[in-house]
Amino acid sequence: MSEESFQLSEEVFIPKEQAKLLCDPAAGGYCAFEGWVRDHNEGRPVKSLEYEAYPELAIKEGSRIIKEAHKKFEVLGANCIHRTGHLQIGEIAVWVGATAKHREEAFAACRYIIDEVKSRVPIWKKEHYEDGNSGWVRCEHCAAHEHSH
Amino acid sequence: MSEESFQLSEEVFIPKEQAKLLCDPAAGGYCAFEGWVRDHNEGRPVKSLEYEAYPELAIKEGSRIIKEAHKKFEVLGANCIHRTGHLQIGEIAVWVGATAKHREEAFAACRYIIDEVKSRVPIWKKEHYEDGNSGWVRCEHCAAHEHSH
Amino acid sequence: MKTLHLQYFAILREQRGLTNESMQTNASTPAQLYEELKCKYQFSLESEQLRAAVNGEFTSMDTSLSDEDEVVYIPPVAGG
Amino acid sequence: MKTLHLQYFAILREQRGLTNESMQTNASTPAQLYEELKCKYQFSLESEQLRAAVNGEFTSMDTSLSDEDEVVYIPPVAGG
Repeated sequence: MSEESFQLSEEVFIPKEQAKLLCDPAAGGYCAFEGWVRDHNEGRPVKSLEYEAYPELAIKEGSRIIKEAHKKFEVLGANCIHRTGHLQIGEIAVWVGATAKHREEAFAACRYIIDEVKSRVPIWKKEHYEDGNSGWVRCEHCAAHEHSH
Repeated sequence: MSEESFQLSEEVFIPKEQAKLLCDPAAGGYCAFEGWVRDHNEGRPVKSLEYEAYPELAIKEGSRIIKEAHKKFEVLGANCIHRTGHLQIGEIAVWVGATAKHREEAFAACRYIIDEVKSRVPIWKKEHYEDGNSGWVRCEHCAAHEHSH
Repeated sequence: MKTLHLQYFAILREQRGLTNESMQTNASTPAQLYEELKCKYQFSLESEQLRAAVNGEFTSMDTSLSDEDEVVYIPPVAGG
Repeated sequence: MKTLHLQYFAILREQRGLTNESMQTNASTPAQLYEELKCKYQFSLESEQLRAAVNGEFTSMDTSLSDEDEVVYIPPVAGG
Protein backbone atom coordinates (compact mmCIF):
# COMPACT_ATOMS: atom_id res chain seq x y z
CA MET A 1 0.00 0.00 0.00
CA SER A 2 1.35 3.35 -1.05
CA GLU A 3 1.85 6.16 1.43
CA GLU A 4 -0.10 8.33 -0.95
CA SER A 5 -3.29 6.31 -0.75
CA PHE A 6 -5.16 9.42 0.35
CA GLN A 7 -4.45 12.70 -1.37
CA LEU A 8 -5.77 16.21 -1.52
CA SER A 9 -5.72 18.04 -4.83
CA GLU A 10 -6.16 21.73 -5.51
CA GLU A 11 -6.36 21.00 -9.22
CA VAL A 12 -8.70 18.94 -11.40
CA PHE A 13 -7.49 15.35 -11.46
CA ILE A 14 -8.06 12.52 -13.92
CA PRO A 15 -9.73 9.47 -12.31
CA LYS A 16 -8.22 7.22 -14.96
CA GLU A 17 -4.71 8.13 -13.85
CA GLN A 18 -5.62 7.24 -10.29
CA ALA A 19 -7.24 3.99 -11.43
CA LYS A 20 -4.08 3.01 -13.32
CA LEU A 21 -2.19 2.89 -10.05
CA LEU A 22 -4.53 0.11 -8.97
CA CYS A 23 -3.87 -2.17 -11.96
CA ASP A 24 -3.10 -5.67 -10.77
CA PRO A 25 -3.28 -8.93 -12.72
CA ALA A 26 -4.73 -10.62 -9.64
CA ALA A 27 -7.64 -8.17 -9.50
CA GLY A 28 -10.98 -9.38 -10.82
CA GLY A 29 -13.09 -6.46 -9.70
CA TYR A 30 -12.63 -2.72 -9.59
CA CYS A 31 -15.18 -0.46 -7.96
CA ALA A 32 -15.00 3.30 -8.13
CA PHE A 33 -17.05 6.10 -6.69
CA GLU A 34 -17.02 9.72 -7.75
CA GLY A 35 -18.74 12.51 -5.89
CA TRP A 36 -19.88 15.19 -8.34
CA VAL A 37 -20.88 18.74 -7.61
CA ARG A 38 -24.67 18.80 -7.94
CA ASP A 39 -26.74 21.74 -9.12
CA HIS A 40 -28.93 21.65 -6.03
CA ASN A 41 -29.01 20.58 -2.39
CA GLU A 42 -32.09 20.10 -0.27
CA GLY A 43 -34.16 21.81 -2.91
CA ARG A 44 -31.90 24.86 -3.20
CA PRO A 45 -30.19 25.65 -6.53
CA VAL A 46 -26.41 25.51 -6.10
CA LYS A 47 -24.03 27.47 -8.34
CA SER A 48 -20.68 26.23 -7.09
CA LEU A 49 -18.94 24.65 -4.11
CA GLU A 50 -15.90 25.42 -2.06
CA TYR A 51 -13.97 22.72 -0.26
CA GLU A 52 -11.58 23.58 2.52
CA ALA A 53 -9.37 21.02 4.25
CA TYR A 54 -7.16 20.91 7.30
CA PRO A 55 -4.48 19.28 5.13
CA GLU A 56 -2.16 17.77 7.72
CA LEU A 57 -4.90 15.96 9.61
CA ALA A 58 -7.03 15.22 6.52
CA ILE A 59 -4.20 13.23 4.97
CA LYS A 60 -3.50 11.39 8.21
CA GLU A 61 -7.15 10.48 8.79
CA GLY A 62 -7.75 9.63 5.13
CA SER A 63 -4.74 7.31 5.08
CA ARG A 64 -5.98 5.63 8.25
CA ILE A 65 -9.32 4.95 6.56
CA ILE A 66 -7.57 3.33 3.60
CA LYS A 67 -5.54 1.17 6.00
CA GLU A 68 -8.75 0.12 7.75
CA ALA A 69 -10.27 -0.86 4.39
CA HIS A 70 -7.24 -3.07 3.75
CA LYS A 71 -7.74 -4.76 7.11
CA LYS A 72 -11.51 -5.19 6.89
CA PHE A 73 -11.75 -6.34 3.28
CA GLU A 74 -9.53 -8.39 1.04
CA VAL A 75 -8.64 -5.48 -1.17
CA LEU A 76 -5.63 -5.53 -3.42
CA GLY A 77 -5.51 -1.76 -3.78
CA ALA A 78 -7.45 1.28 -2.62
CA ASN A 79 -6.98 5.01 -3.20
CA CYS A 80 -8.84 8.19 -2.54
CA ILE A 81 -8.33 11.73 -3.75
CA HIS A 82 -10.29 14.75 -2.59
CA ARG A 83 -10.45 18.17 -4.20
CA THR A 84 -10.05 21.44 -2.37
CA GLY A 85 -10.86 24.93 -3.58
CA HIS A 86 -13.67 26.30 -5.68
CA LEU A 87 -15.52 23.74 -7.82
CA GLN A 88 -18.14 24.18 -10.52
CA ILE A 89 -21.23 22.02 -11.17
CA GLY A 90 -20.24 18.65 -12.61
CA GLU A 91 -16.68 18.67 -11.30
CA ILE A 92 -15.39 15.68 -9.37
CA ALA A 93 -15.08 16.50 -5.68
CA VAL A 94 -13.90 13.11 -4.51
CA TRP A 95 -12.80 9.87 -6.13
CA VAL A 96 -12.41 6.46 -4.50
CA GLY A 97 -11.16 3.33 -6.23
CA ALA A 98 -10.73 -0.17 -4.86
CA THR A 99 -9.67 -3.45 -6.42
CA ALA A 100 -10.09 -6.98 -5.14
CA LYS A 101 -10.12 -10.52 -6.41
CA HIS A 102 -13.92 -10.52 -6.28
CA ARG A 103 -16.49 -7.79 -6.71
CA GLU A 104 -18.07 -8.09 -3.26
CA GLU A 105 -14.89 -6.93 -1.56
CA ALA A 106 -14.26 -4.19 -4.11
CA PHE A 107 -17.77 -2.77 -3.56
CA ALA A 108 -17.56 -3.06 0.21
CA ALA A 109 -14.17 -1.37 0.43
CA CYS A 110 -15.15 1.46 -1.90
CA ARG A 111 -18.33 2.06 0.06
CA TYR A 112 -16.53 1.94 3.40
CA ILE A 113 -13.93 4.46 2.29
CA ILE A 114 -16.35 7.05 0.95
CA ASP A 115 -18.62 6.76 3.99
CA GLU A 116 -15.75 7.18 6.43
CA VAL A 117 -14.09 9.96 4.44
CA LYS A 118 -17.32 11.92 4.39
CA SER A 119 -17.83 11.62 8.11
CA ARG A 120 -14.32 11.69 9.55
CA VAL A 121 -11.87 13.58 7.36
CA PRO A 122 -11.56 17.29 8.23
CA ILE A 123 -12.85 18.73 4.98
CA TRP A 124 -15.63 21.30 4.84
CA LYS A 125 -17.97 22.27 2.08
CA LYS A 126 -19.41 25.70 1.45
CA GLU A 127 -22.32 25.93 -0.94
CA HIS A 128 -22.77 29.01 -3.08
CA TYR A 129 -26.42 29.30 -4.05
CA GLU A 130 -27.97 30.72 -7.19
CA ASP A 131 -29.60 33.44 -5.09
CA GLY A 132 -26.21 34.80 -4.03
CA ASN A 133 -26.22 33.37 -0.51
CA SER A 134 -23.77 30.79 0.72
CA GLY A 135 -23.39 28.47 3.65
CA TRP A 136 -21.13 25.90 5.27
CA VAL A 137 -22.85 22.52 5.03
CA ARG A 138 -23.68 21.03 8.44
CA CYS A 139 -22.52 24.21 10.22
CA GLU A 140 -24.92 26.93 9.15
CA HIS A 141 -28.19 25.68 10.60
CA CYS A 142 -26.80 26.25 14.04
CA ALA A 143 -25.45 29.61 12.97
CA ALA A 144 -28.83 30.64 11.61
CA HIS A 145 -30.40 29.35 14.80
CA GLU A 146 -28.07 31.43 16.94
CA HIS A 147 -28.64 34.58 14.95
CA SER A 148 -32.40 34.28 15.16
CA HIS A 149 -32.27 34.45 18.93
CA MET B 1 -33.03 6.18 -20.56
CA SER B 2 -31.28 5.30 -23.78
CA GLU B 3 -32.18 2.18 -25.73
CA GLU B 4 -28.49 1.40 -25.74
CA SER B 5 -28.19 1.09 -22.00
CA PHE B 6 -26.82 -2.44 -22.39
CA GLN B 7 -24.30 -3.11 -25.10
CA LEU B 8 -22.00 -5.86 -26.26
CA SER B 9 -18.62 -4.95 -27.66
CA GLU B 10 -16.22 -7.06 -29.67
CA GLU B 11 -13.58 -4.38 -29.29
CA VAL B 12 -11.80 -2.79 -26.36
CA PHE B 13 -13.91 0.09 -25.06
CA ILE B 14 -13.03 3.16 -23.02
CA PRO B 15 -14.95 3.36 -19.71
CA LYS B 16 -14.56 7.11 -19.67
CA GLU B 17 -16.53 7.45 -22.90
CA GLN B 18 -19.31 5.38 -21.38
CA ALA B 19 -19.20 7.42 -18.18
CA LYS B 20 -19.53 10.66 -20.15
CA LEU B 21 -22.97 9.56 -21.34
CA LEU B 22 -24.05 9.60 -17.70
CA CYS B 23 -23.04 13.21 -17.01
CA ASP B 24 -25.90 15.04 -15.36
CA PRO B 25 -25.78 18.26 -13.32
CA ALA B 26 -28.33 16.74 -10.92
CA ALA B 27 -26.07 13.77 -10.17
CA GLY B 28 -24.16 13.85 -6.90
CA GLY B 29 -22.78 10.33 -6.98
CA TYR B 30 -21.36 8.09 -9.67
CA CYS B 31 -20.53 4.47 -8.97
CA ALA B 32 -18.75 2.27 -11.47
CA PHE B 33 -17.73 -1.34 -11.51
CA GLU B 34 -15.26 -2.97 -13.87
CA GLY B 35 -14.70 -6.70 -14.14
CA TRP B 36 -11.09 -7.37 -15.07
CA VAL B 37 -9.61 -10.57 -16.47
CA ARG B 38 -7.70 -12.12 -13.56
CA ASP B 39 -4.56 -14.20 -13.87
CA HIS B 40 -6.05 -17.07 -11.89
CA ASN B 41 -9.35 -18.68 -10.92
CA GLU B 42 -9.91 -21.10 -8.09
CA GLY B 43 -6.17 -21.49 -7.72
CA ARG B 44 -5.53 -22.21 -11.39
CA PRO B 45 -3.31 -19.86 -13.45
CA VAL B 46 -5.34 -18.33 -16.27
CA LYS B 47 -3.73 -17.09 -19.48
CA SER B 48 -6.70 -15.57 -21.26
CA LEU B 49 -10.49 -15.62 -21.43
CA GLU B 50 -13.05 -16.00 -24.15
CA TYR B 51 -16.52 -14.52 -23.85
CA GLU B 52 -19.33 -15.72 -26.07
CA ALA B 53 -22.77 -14.16 -26.07
CA TYR B 54 -26.15 -14.98 -27.53
CA PRO B 55 -26.36 -11.38 -28.74
CA GLU B 56 -30.07 -10.97 -29.44
CA LEU B 57 -31.18 -12.23 -26.04
CA ALA B 58 -28.19 -10.82 -24.14
CA ILE B 59 -29.09 -7.29 -25.20
CA LYS B 60 -32.77 -7.83 -24.37
CA GLU B 61 -32.06 -9.27 -20.94
CA GLY B 62 -29.32 -6.72 -20.18
CA SER B 63 -31.64 -3.84 -21.07
CA ARG B 64 -34.35 -5.31 -18.86
CA ILE B 65 -31.91 -5.34 -15.94
CA ILE B 66 -31.09 -1.66 -16.49
CA LYS B 67 -34.82 -0.87 -16.57
CA GLU B 68 -35.27 -2.75 -13.30
CA ALA B 69 -32.46 -0.72 -11.74
CA HIS B 70 -34.26 2.46 -12.75
CA LYS B 71 -37.43 1.22 -11.07
CA LYS B 72 -35.82 -0.09 -7.91
CA PHE B 73 -33.45 2.78 -7.25
CA GLU B 74 -33.58 6.49 -7.86
CA VAL B 75 -30.92 6.42 -10.50
CA LEU B 76 -30.47 9.23 -12.97
CA GLY B 77 -28.55 7.10 -15.44
CA ALA B 78 -27.22 3.56 -15.74
CA ASN B 79 -25.27 1.77 -18.45
CA CYS B 80 -23.54 -1.53 -18.94
CA ILE B 81 -21.20 -2.77 -21.62
CA HIS B 82 -19.89 -6.32 -21.89
CA ARG B 83 -17.01 -7.56 -24.01
CA THR B 84 -17.13 -10.60 -26.23
CA GLY B 85 -14.25 -12.46 -27.87
CA HIS B 86 -10.77 -13.30 -26.67
CA LEU B 87 -9.48 -11.16 -23.76
CA GLN B 88 -6.06 -10.97 -22.18
CA ILE B 89 -5.20 -10.59 -18.48
CA GLY B 90 -6.03 -7.10 -17.24
CA GLU B 91 -8.56 -6.30 -19.95
CA ILE B 92 -11.98 -5.01 -18.96
CA ALA B 93 -14.63 -7.70 -19.47
CA VAL B 94 -17.59 -5.73 -18.20
CA TRP B 95 -18.28 -2.17 -17.14
CA VAL B 96 -21.27 -0.82 -15.21
CA GLY B 97 -21.87 2.82 -14.35
CA ALA B 98 -24.73 4.39 -12.42
CA THR B 99 -25.44 7.93 -11.30
CA ALA B 100 -27.87 9.19 -8.70
CA LYS B 101 -28.50 12.21 -6.56
CA HIS B 102 -26.96 10.41 -3.60
CA ARG B 103 -24.27 7.78 -3.32
CA GLU B 104 -26.42 5.09 -1.67
CA GLU B 105 -28.59 4.75 -4.75
CA ALA B 106 -25.62 4.87 -7.12
CA PHE B 107 -23.89 2.04 -5.24
CA ALA B 108 -27.06 -0.03 -4.96
CA ALA B 109 -27.92 0.28 -8.65
CA CYS B 110 -24.39 -0.51 -9.79
CA ARG B 111 -24.27 -3.57 -7.55
CA TYR B 112 -27.70 -4.74 -8.66
CA ILE B 113 -26.83 -4.47 -12.33
CA ILE B 114 -23.55 -6.38 -12.15
CA ASP B 115 -25.09 -9.13 -9.99
CA GLU B 116 -28.02 -9.61 -12.33
CA VAL B 117 -25.92 -9.39 -15.48
CA LYS B 118 -23.60 -12.09 -14.20
CA SER B 119 -26.41 -14.44 -13.36
CA ARG B 120 -29.02 -13.78 -16.06
CA VAL B 121 -27.51 -12.50 -19.28
CA PRO B 122 -26.63 -15.26 -21.77
CA ILE B 123 -22.88 -14.74 -21.89
CA TRP B 124 -20.42 -17.57 -21.33
CA LYS B 125 -16.81 -17.52 -20.30
CA LYS B 126 -14.14 -19.96 -21.36
CA GLU B 127 -10.92 -19.96 -19.39
CA HIS B 128 -7.66 -20.78 -21.10
CA TYR B 129 -5.21 -22.03 -18.49
CA GLU B 130 -1.45 -21.69 -18.38
CA ASP B 131 -1.14 -25.47 -18.66
CA GLY B 132 -2.81 -25.45 -22.08
CA ASN B 133 -6.21 -26.73 -20.93
CA SER B 134 -9.39 -24.75 -21.17
CA GLY B 135 -12.90 -24.91 -19.83
CA TRP B 136 -16.30 -23.24 -19.89
CA VAL B 137 -16.90 -21.75 -16.46
CA ARG B 138 -19.88 -23.31 -14.65
CA CYS B 139 -20.32 -25.91 -17.42
CA GLU B 140 -17.23 -28.07 -17.33
CA HIS B 141 -17.49 -29.66 -13.91
CA CYS B 142 -20.53 -31.54 -15.10
CA ALA B 143 -18.78 -32.41 -18.33
CA ALA B 144 -15.79 -33.80 -16.45
CA HIS B 145 -18.19 -35.67 -14.20
CA GLU B 146 -19.96 -37.23 -17.18
CA HIS B 147 -16.74 -38.29 -18.84
CA SER B 148 -15.44 -39.98 -15.74
CA HIS B 149 -18.38 -42.37 -15.71
CA MET C 1 -43.14 -33.69 -37.95
CA LYS C 2 -42.12 -30.05 -37.50
CA THR C 3 -39.03 -28.18 -38.62
CA LEU C 4 -37.04 -26.44 -35.85
CA HIS C 5 -34.07 -24.11 -36.14
CA LEU C 6 -31.34 -24.46 -33.54
CA GLN C 7 -28.52 -22.13 -32.57
CA TYR C 8 -25.72 -23.41 -30.35
CA PHE C 9 -23.54 -21.40 -27.98
CA ALA C 10 -20.49 -22.02 -25.81
CA ILE C 11 -20.04 -25.62 -24.68
CA LEU C 12 -23.01 -26.85 -26.69
CA ARG C 13 -21.61 -25.24 -29.85
CA GLU C 14 -18.29 -26.94 -29.26
CA GLN C 15 -19.81 -30.32 -28.49
CA ARG C 16 -22.12 -30.13 -31.49
CA GLY C 17 -19.34 -28.80 -33.71
CA LEU C 18 -21.54 -26.21 -35.41
CA THR C 19 -23.31 -22.95 -34.64
CA ASN C 20 -26.76 -23.67 -36.08
CA GLU C 21 -28.81 -26.27 -37.87
CA SER C 22 -32.38 -27.00 -38.84
CA MET C 23 -33.93 -30.34 -38.07
CA GLN C 24 -37.16 -32.25 -38.31
CA THR C 25 -38.50 -33.71 -35.13
CA ASN C 26 -41.56 -35.02 -33.32
CA ALA C 27 -40.42 -33.42 -30.03
CA SER C 28 -43.17 -31.20 -28.67
CA THR C 29 -41.21 -29.30 -25.97
CA PRO C 30 -37.65 -27.97 -25.60
CA ALA C 31 -37.12 -30.54 -22.85
CA GLN C 32 -38.07 -33.44 -25.13
CA LEU C 33 -35.99 -32.07 -27.96
CA TYR C 34 -32.97 -31.76 -25.69
CA GLU C 35 -33.16 -35.40 -24.63
CA GLU C 36 -33.08 -36.30 -28.32
CA LEU C 37 -30.08 -34.04 -28.99
CA LYS C 38 -28.24 -35.06 -25.84
CA CYS C 39 -28.43 -38.70 -26.80
CA LYS C 40 -27.45 -38.08 -30.42
CA TYR C 41 -24.55 -35.67 -29.79
CA GLN C 42 -23.51 -36.72 -26.29
CA PHE C 43 -23.99 -33.30 -24.76
CA SER C 44 -22.51 -33.29 -21.28
CA LEU C 45 -25.01 -30.91 -19.66
CA GLU C 46 -28.18 -32.23 -18.09
CA SER C 47 -31.53 -30.82 -19.12
CA GLU C 48 -31.99 -29.41 -15.58
CA GLN C 49 -28.91 -27.22 -16.01
CA LEU C 50 -30.31 -25.49 -19.06
CA ARG C 51 -32.78 -22.76 -19.79
CA ALA C 52 -34.55 -22.59 -23.11
CA ALA C 53 -35.13 -19.64 -25.40
CA VAL C 54 -37.65 -19.84 -28.22
CA ASN C 55 -37.80 -17.17 -30.92
CA GLY C 56 -35.40 -14.94 -29.02
CA GLU C 57 -37.08 -15.02 -25.62
CA PHE C 58 -36.61 -17.08 -22.47
CA THR C 59 -39.27 -19.71 -22.06
CA SER C 60 -40.04 -22.84 -20.06
CA MET C 61 -38.44 -26.13 -21.03
CA ASP C 62 -42.02 -27.46 -21.16
CA THR C 63 -43.50 -24.93 -23.55
CA SER C 64 -45.08 -26.22 -26.76
CA LEU C 65 -42.93 -25.97 -29.83
CA SER C 66 -44.41 -24.93 -33.17
CA ASP C 67 -43.24 -25.51 -36.68
CA GLU C 68 -40.36 -23.17 -37.67
CA ASP C 69 -39.56 -22.15 -34.08
CA GLU C 70 -36.02 -21.04 -33.33
CA VAL C 71 -34.71 -22.87 -30.28
CA VAL C 72 -31.65 -22.03 -28.19
CA TYR C 73 -30.45 -23.83 -25.06
CA ILE C 74 -28.80 -21.59 -22.48
CA PRO C 75 -26.05 -23.31 -20.47
CA PRO C 76 -25.28 -21.85 -17.03
CA VAL C 77 -24.13 -18.29 -17.69
CA ALA C 78 -20.91 -16.78 -16.39
CA GLY C 79 -20.68 -13.22 -17.61
CA GLY C 80 -18.39 -10.55 -16.21
CA MET D 1 -0.28 31.58 31.44
CA LYS D 2 0.61 29.47 28.42
CA THR D 3 0.99 30.37 24.79
CA LEU D 4 -1.21 28.45 22.33
CA HIS D 5 -1.21 28.49 18.55
CA LEU D 6 -4.56 28.34 16.82
CA GLN D 7 -5.48 27.53 13.24
CA TYR D 8 -9.00 28.23 12.00
CA PHE D 9 -10.88 26.46 9.22
CA ALA D 10 -14.15 26.90 7.38
CA ILE D 11 -16.88 28.69 9.34
CA LEU D 12 -14.58 29.37 12.28
CA ARG D 13 -12.00 30.95 9.98
CA GLU D 14 -14.67 33.17 8.49
CA GLN D 15 -16.16 34.16 11.82
CA ARG D 16 -12.72 34.85 13.29
CA GLY D 17 -11.58 36.67 10.15
CA LEU D 18 -8.14 35.07 10.14
CA THR D 19 -6.48 31.70 9.54
CA ASN D 20 -4.22 31.51 12.58
CA GLU D 21 -3.10 33.32 15.67
CA SER D 22 -1.14 32.77 18.83
CA MET D 23 -2.58 33.71 22.19
CA GLN D 24 -1.90 33.63 25.87
CA THR D 25 -4.47 31.94 28.05
CA ASN D 26 -5.16 30.26 31.33
CA ALA D 27 -7.48 27.72 29.70
CA SER D 28 -6.32 24.22 30.55
CA THR D 29 -8.41 22.21 28.04
CA PRO D 30 -9.63 22.76 24.45
CA ALA D 31 -13.19 22.92 25.84
CA GLN D 32 -12.30 25.76 28.22
CA LEU D 33 -10.38 27.59 25.55
CA TYR D 34 -13.31 27.33 23.15
CA GLU D 35 -15.70 28.92 25.63
CA GLU D 36 -13.27 31.82 25.88
CA LEU D 37 -13.01 32.17 22.10
CA LYS D 38 -16.74 31.68 21.50
CA CYS D 39 -17.55 34.52 23.84
CA LYS D 40 -14.87 36.81 22.43
CA TYR D 41 -15.52 36.20 18.72
CA GLN D 42 -19.19 35.18 18.82
CA PHE D 43 -18.61 31.82 17.18
CA SER D 44 -21.96 30.31 16.25
CA LEU D 45 -21.05 26.66 16.84
CA GLU D 46 -21.52 25.08 20.23
CA SER D 47 -18.63 23.30 21.89
CA GLU D 48 -20.53 19.98 21.62
CA GLN D 49 -20.53 20.25 17.83
CA LEU D 50 -16.75 20.42 17.63
CA ARG D 51 -13.89 18.01 17.81
CA ALA D 52 -10.45 19.19 18.87
CA ALA D 53 -7.08 18.47 17.34
CA VAL D 54 -3.89 19.22 19.23
CA ASN D 55 -0.51 19.14 17.51
CA GLY D 56 -2.02 17.61 14.37
CA GLU D 57 -3.97 14.78 15.97
CA PHE D 58 -7.56 14.35 17.10
CA THR D 59 -7.93 14.57 20.83
CA SER D 60 -10.57 14.95 23.51
CA MET D 61 -12.01 18.38 24.26
CA ASP D 62 -10.98 17.67 27.85
CA THR D 63 -7.34 16.88 27.27
CA SER D 64 -4.72 18.99 29.09
CA LEU D 65 -3.15 21.73 27.05
CA SER D 66 0.56 22.47 27.33
CA ASP D 67 2.52 25.56 26.55
CA GLU D 68 3.12 26.01 22.79
CA ASP D 69 0.46 23.48 21.77
CA GLU D 70 -1.16 23.90 18.36
CA VAL D 71 -4.93 23.76 18.69
CA VAL D 72 -7.50 23.30 15.92
CA TYR D 73 -11.26 23.05 16.31
CA ILE D 74 -12.97 20.76 13.81
CA PRO D 75 -16.50 21.86 12.88
CA PRO D 76 -18.87 19.14 11.59
CA VAL D 77 -17.20 17.80 8.43
CA ALA D 78 -18.91 17.49 5.07
CA GLY D 79 -16.43 16.10 2.60
CA GLY D 80 -17.27 14.56 -0.75
